[in-house]
Amino acid sequence: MQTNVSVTADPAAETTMKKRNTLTIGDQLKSYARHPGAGVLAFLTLLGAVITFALLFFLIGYVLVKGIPYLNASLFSLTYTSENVSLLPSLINTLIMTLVSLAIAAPVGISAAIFLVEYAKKGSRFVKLIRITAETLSGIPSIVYGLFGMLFFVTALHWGMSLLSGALTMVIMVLPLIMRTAEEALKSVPDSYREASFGLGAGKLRTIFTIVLPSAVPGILAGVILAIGRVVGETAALLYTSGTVAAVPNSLMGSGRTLALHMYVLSSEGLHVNQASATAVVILAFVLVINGLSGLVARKIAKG
Amino acid sequence: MSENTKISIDNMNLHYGNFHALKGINMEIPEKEITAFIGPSGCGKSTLLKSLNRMNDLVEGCSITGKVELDGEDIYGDMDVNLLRKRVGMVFQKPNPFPMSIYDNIAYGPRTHGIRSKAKLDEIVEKSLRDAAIWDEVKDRLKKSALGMSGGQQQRLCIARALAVQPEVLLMDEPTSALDPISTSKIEDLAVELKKDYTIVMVTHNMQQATRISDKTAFFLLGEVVEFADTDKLFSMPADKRTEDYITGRFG
Amino acid sequence: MSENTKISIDNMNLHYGNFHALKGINMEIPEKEITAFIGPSGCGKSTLLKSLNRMNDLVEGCSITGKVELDGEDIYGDMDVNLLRKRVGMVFQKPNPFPMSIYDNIAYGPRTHGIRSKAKLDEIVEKSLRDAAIWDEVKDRLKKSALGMSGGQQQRLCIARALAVQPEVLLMDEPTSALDPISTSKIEDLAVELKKDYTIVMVTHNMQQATRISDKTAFFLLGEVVEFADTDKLFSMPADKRTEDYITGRFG
Amino acid sequence: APSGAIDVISREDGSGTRGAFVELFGIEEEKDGEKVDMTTQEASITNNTDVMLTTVAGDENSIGYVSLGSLNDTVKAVKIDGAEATAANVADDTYKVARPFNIVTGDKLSDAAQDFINYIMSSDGQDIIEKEGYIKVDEKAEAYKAGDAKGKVVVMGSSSVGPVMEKLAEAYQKTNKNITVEVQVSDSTTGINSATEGVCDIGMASRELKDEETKKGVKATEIAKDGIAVIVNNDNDLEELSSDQVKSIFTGDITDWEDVTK
Amino acid sequence: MKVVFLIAACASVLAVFLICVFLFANGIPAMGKIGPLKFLFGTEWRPTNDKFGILPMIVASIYVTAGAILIGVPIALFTSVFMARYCPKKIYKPLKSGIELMAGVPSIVYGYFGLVLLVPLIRQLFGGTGSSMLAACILLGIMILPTIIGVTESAVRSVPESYYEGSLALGATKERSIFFVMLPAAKSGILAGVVLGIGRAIGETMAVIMVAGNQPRMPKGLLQGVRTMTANIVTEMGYASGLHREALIATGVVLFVFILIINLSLSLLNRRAEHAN
Ligand SMILES: Nc1ncnc2c1ncn2[C@@H]1O[C@H](COP(=O)(O)OP(=O)(O)OP(=O)(O)O)[C@@H](O)[C@H]1O
Ligand SMILES: Nc1ncnc2c1ncn2[C@@H]1O[C@H](COP(=O)(O)OP(=O)(O)OP(=O)(O)O)[C@@H](O)[C@H]1O
Ligand SMILES: [Mg+2]
Ligand SMILES: [Mg+2]
Ligand SMILES: O=P([O-])([O-])[O-]
Repeated sequence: MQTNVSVTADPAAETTMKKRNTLTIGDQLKSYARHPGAGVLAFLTLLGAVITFALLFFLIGYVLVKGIPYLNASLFSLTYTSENVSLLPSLINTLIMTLVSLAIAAPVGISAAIFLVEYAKKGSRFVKLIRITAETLSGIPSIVYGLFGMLFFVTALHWGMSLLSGALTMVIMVLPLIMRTAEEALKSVPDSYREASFGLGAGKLRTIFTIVLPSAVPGILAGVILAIGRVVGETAALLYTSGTVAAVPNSLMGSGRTLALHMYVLSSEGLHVNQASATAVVILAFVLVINGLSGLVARKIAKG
Repeated sequence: MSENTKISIDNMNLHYGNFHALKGINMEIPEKEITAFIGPSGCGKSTLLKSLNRMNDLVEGCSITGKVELDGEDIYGDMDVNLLRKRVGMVFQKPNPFPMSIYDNIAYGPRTHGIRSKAKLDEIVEKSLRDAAIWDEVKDRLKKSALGMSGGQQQRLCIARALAVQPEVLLMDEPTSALDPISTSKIEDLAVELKKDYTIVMVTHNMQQATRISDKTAFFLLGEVVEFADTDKLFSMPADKRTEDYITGRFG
Repeated sequence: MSENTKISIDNMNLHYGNFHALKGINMEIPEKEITAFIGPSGCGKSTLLKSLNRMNDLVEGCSITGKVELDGEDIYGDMDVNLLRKRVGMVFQKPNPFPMSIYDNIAYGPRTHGIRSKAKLDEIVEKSLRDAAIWDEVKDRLKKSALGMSGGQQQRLCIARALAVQPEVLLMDEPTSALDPISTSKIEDLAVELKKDYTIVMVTHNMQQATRISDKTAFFLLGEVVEFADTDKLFSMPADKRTEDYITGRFG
Repeated sequence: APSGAIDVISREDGSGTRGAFVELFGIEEEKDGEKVDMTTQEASITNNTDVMLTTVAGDENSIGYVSLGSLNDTVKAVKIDGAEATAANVADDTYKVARPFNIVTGDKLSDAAQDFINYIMSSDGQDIIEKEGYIKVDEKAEAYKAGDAKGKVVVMGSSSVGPVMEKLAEAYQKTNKNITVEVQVSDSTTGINSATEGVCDIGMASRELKDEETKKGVKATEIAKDGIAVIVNNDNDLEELSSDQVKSIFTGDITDWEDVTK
Repeated sequence: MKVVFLIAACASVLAVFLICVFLFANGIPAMGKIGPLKFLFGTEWRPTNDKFGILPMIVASIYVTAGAILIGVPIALFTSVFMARYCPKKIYKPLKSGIELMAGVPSIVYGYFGLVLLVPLIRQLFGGTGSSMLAACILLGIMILPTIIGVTESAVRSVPESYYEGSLALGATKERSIFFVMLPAAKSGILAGVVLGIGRAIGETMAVIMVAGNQPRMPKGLLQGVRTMTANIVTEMGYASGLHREALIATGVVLFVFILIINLSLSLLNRRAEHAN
């Protein structure tokens, strides 16, 4: 059996030959028949996904069907009146609110996560304290944030109902979310990256900012997107802090309603329900755009 | 196909996307012997090894043509891939213990294949760890995480884990590259021991190792098998100039 | 301390929590020579190596007593640890390229130390890759991710990356354990070449490698340095019975 | 007539709408000198007019109540003791179920705020209130005469009062360009507290002030009345209920539609 | 720089501290006035008659959250496994942004969705008003999906591929490799996701009050209405004054303590799991 193998492969034969290593659906099913446990798990996985996306589909469908017929130009008038119930000022306020609260919460949250993962001694009391408080924060209902924001920012600090009061309330609300996801993302960066960087004489900061953070961007971004979602969708906490004035204020110290609040106010007395439905469509579109943009930004950062 | 062929590879080609990584491979791997793959880095040793238990199925854009047969059965045909992998076990280049206890690492395979009895599992775990020459070092911390071990210890654990499912064929991708000479020679002894019952295919960058333990050796270059012959013959009278250049270190 | 000592280790002890991993180490590592660490798995070779550029600082529960001096300066004293690590570079046992392009991997070190000029970086990248014997394989895909390379390629990339900051001392932890003989001998040649300017400390499980290239060799056992001597002497006339047993393979 | 269990929908405790409703239908009892709200514990509770409307519009067996200003044709308002729920009937007292809309002010009122209040109480303001479906409090008010105040007026509070306040503010700002009015909508209590603490100039409340609130130095002024309509599903062919029937339904004494129609 | 990170990390502690001070200062006196036992274990909530027992709301919150977790966690877990390991590349992006979109839908939209589609469905299938504990559980189960999926998926993704390969090479099926090697390895991330989900479920208000019926009496069954603690606060805060208002803030205190307890016990659990390794 001394086979000195001839090596030349006939290119023609090669191209006509079938690729062998793809699993067809039939193969897959056969395999599940042999391993019923695996089949059940695969089925459940698929079922879970189907349920989730069917729900998503219904939800979006519901919003669109209810809202699209009432989308019209007057909803986008420059200023709000009780006749046109324009959502444009609220749209702009939402943008401001999202930007301001994330501009504060994201750096603070990510920095906190960096501290927990890169600096703090694993399992120290302090880390536990921070983690527990963060988790506690994430469980506090938004109405309580609202009451707190009203008593602290609005009344005690005399900022009045204002975008700033609202934004800071939102910061406290989304901080734990960003912290927790950023922490997970940082933890999942392999230590060998850190070792390699330290081994080259890079300092801790440089290692964190050039190696660890870029690798963690997708995870961090997931947290930021969740946070955006909460800010955009929040009503209860903003009702008492940013107020419901339907105009874009001159400064952060002025009051203004976000889209979700706009929708809430329009619908609560049952007077402008259709416009409220149309607003829901705009909120969805807004969230889509913001998510898309943050995806772009993340790709930029990850690239370099 | 000769009588004692365990795996036969017939005009096999493998592409990673457009990159032609294996070119027209023909090879008959004999049963209950040790076959070594040698060759410079990037020549496709690991790739061919992985094709023998279909681990390349996981690589996106990897496409294979030609035939690979195990005991005459086409492994890219009707065969259940999980059963194939039970029959054709594998040890990787980088040690990859699971993040579980040492015990659970070893017991994972047997449990997968339906063994539930505690006594039976205990027995398998001890035997596999002994065979992999690591029992004495870990017997007192079987319940500790496997991740706290040194590189060499981790790799021997992975070998033990592979042995625990009692495969027919054992594929090893530079299994001793992270080991010191003592563990290495233990593993080498073990391999020689195991070939009484098992067919072993081993990638190695260590020609001494190949000479020491393998029965047949295949020399790879740029995705081709340049020469496949009895180890003695290949190292003493290589038929191909390139093989000669390589084994005498006159290469590259 | 003799005249040409680069690193001097004085009664150094290291604990991982309660585990006494290094016991009373004394050693003078000569400048511009290659020092090899050999010994069975788990004996503390990697641990001592890492103490030389304070990589053990990262391990929680790791505590060190005694003194380590670089050019007579206590490295656990006032010295800036980043500067220390620039001066004492390191290549790890498992290849660990960054998840970036090949180019950026190499340029990372120089950039860290303040080199911004594109031309200069290009030059360093090419030189480092050439020195690590991998330039030809990657020159056409410098902008591709380093993670798509084979194990051996990745390790050579890591060596190139370490060379790019032009350290005074180069610590290598089994740097060739994932390499084929050709790359290995290139790296060995390179090491011999480099020792003209650099001090090299290398962990190896390969005694042949130690004999081939190192000037001095330290033999470790269970956290102790059993014998530290000129390589020729250690392998031909070991002073300690245990060393003899180990190098003749009569061990374990 | 519908059959089956009656689904009672009510507003939250302390709500102005509920307060008026409970009082006017006698769904409260005197116990130990205190009035106790006897609304059945089985009633679904909502704090949102639109949820009330949507629920009643969707559930054939339901009954609820909303402000007259929010009534629309997705639901049906039933006659009470023969009187239809219209603004006119509330104004001339034939339909008795109504509650006040109040504004709340502290003792230091800015000129601008005073001017805006003057407008609300003028015939111009009262006409707007009537046009929006609420009931005037002052039939014989005089026309508004602009003052010379300048500045910003912040109005804050009840979401029930909010819509009509918004109309008032818009009309007012057209006649008096020197003053901007900012309307913040949340709820009555927030309106009252904000006025007390000086966070806003004028608070809005759709309920009477509690004693403990007036003690802190704010006073309420009624600017309008709001009728409350008892509503059922459009498929419910019931047209009329007596106030006793409404009371029995909301106290839980009657739980089935069969018992209503006989 | 370490100091900067440290200060950032302290921000959350500071926030919790401030919220504590505010909550306790407003809520504790009310509990004193009502009587702590009467407040916590009273089964009657009739603010107009000075009866402030919140036991029904406590029980309801526990039921509803448990129900939501029971419904939401399995679906979310399977979905995240799907997203991380099964989803064809081509449809991954749209599905992913779909889930992100789901997280961005405001609660009131979910509320209306529940009110208009879910409540009538339950009414038709099971009778009753439809506004019920079941409706609340399902709706919350849906609302926590994106939160849990987001965190769990990235946890599953961060498990090294070598674990997966190692398992496959032993002849384990894809499913066994994922569910018995990768998921356990991702445990801490998954748990984090579930905790976030619980937080979201127990703290959600605007949607729940639209579908839960909000009767302030002891829960009577899946198809009967319930009032959660959050719903209690939100529904009545608008008109409450005096002791009533303080009692609502005290409800917030109880909620807060609840969340503390949940977090503490989960981190205990986590620590035990880590020790076991
Ligand atoms: N997943 C992949 N996608 C694309 N190319 C790959 C992939 N895996 C390997 N390759 C390429 O295929 C070739 C053969 O790789 P392989 O890992 O089989 O080499 P090897 O002989 O095992 O080398 P080494 O000794 O370094 O491990 C290399 O050029 C490598 O870059
Ligand atoms: N981070 C750590 N925590 C606790 N113990 C450790 C740690 N790292 C290594 N050890 C232990 O210290 C001892 C020495 O480990 P080290 O990695 O230095 O061995 P080595 O000689 O390099 O072995 P190998 O050849 O297998 O790499 C081993 O017993 C190992 O289990
Ligand atoms: Mg390989
Ligand atoms: Mg080592
Ligand atoms: O319900 P309100 O009138 O207080 O908003």
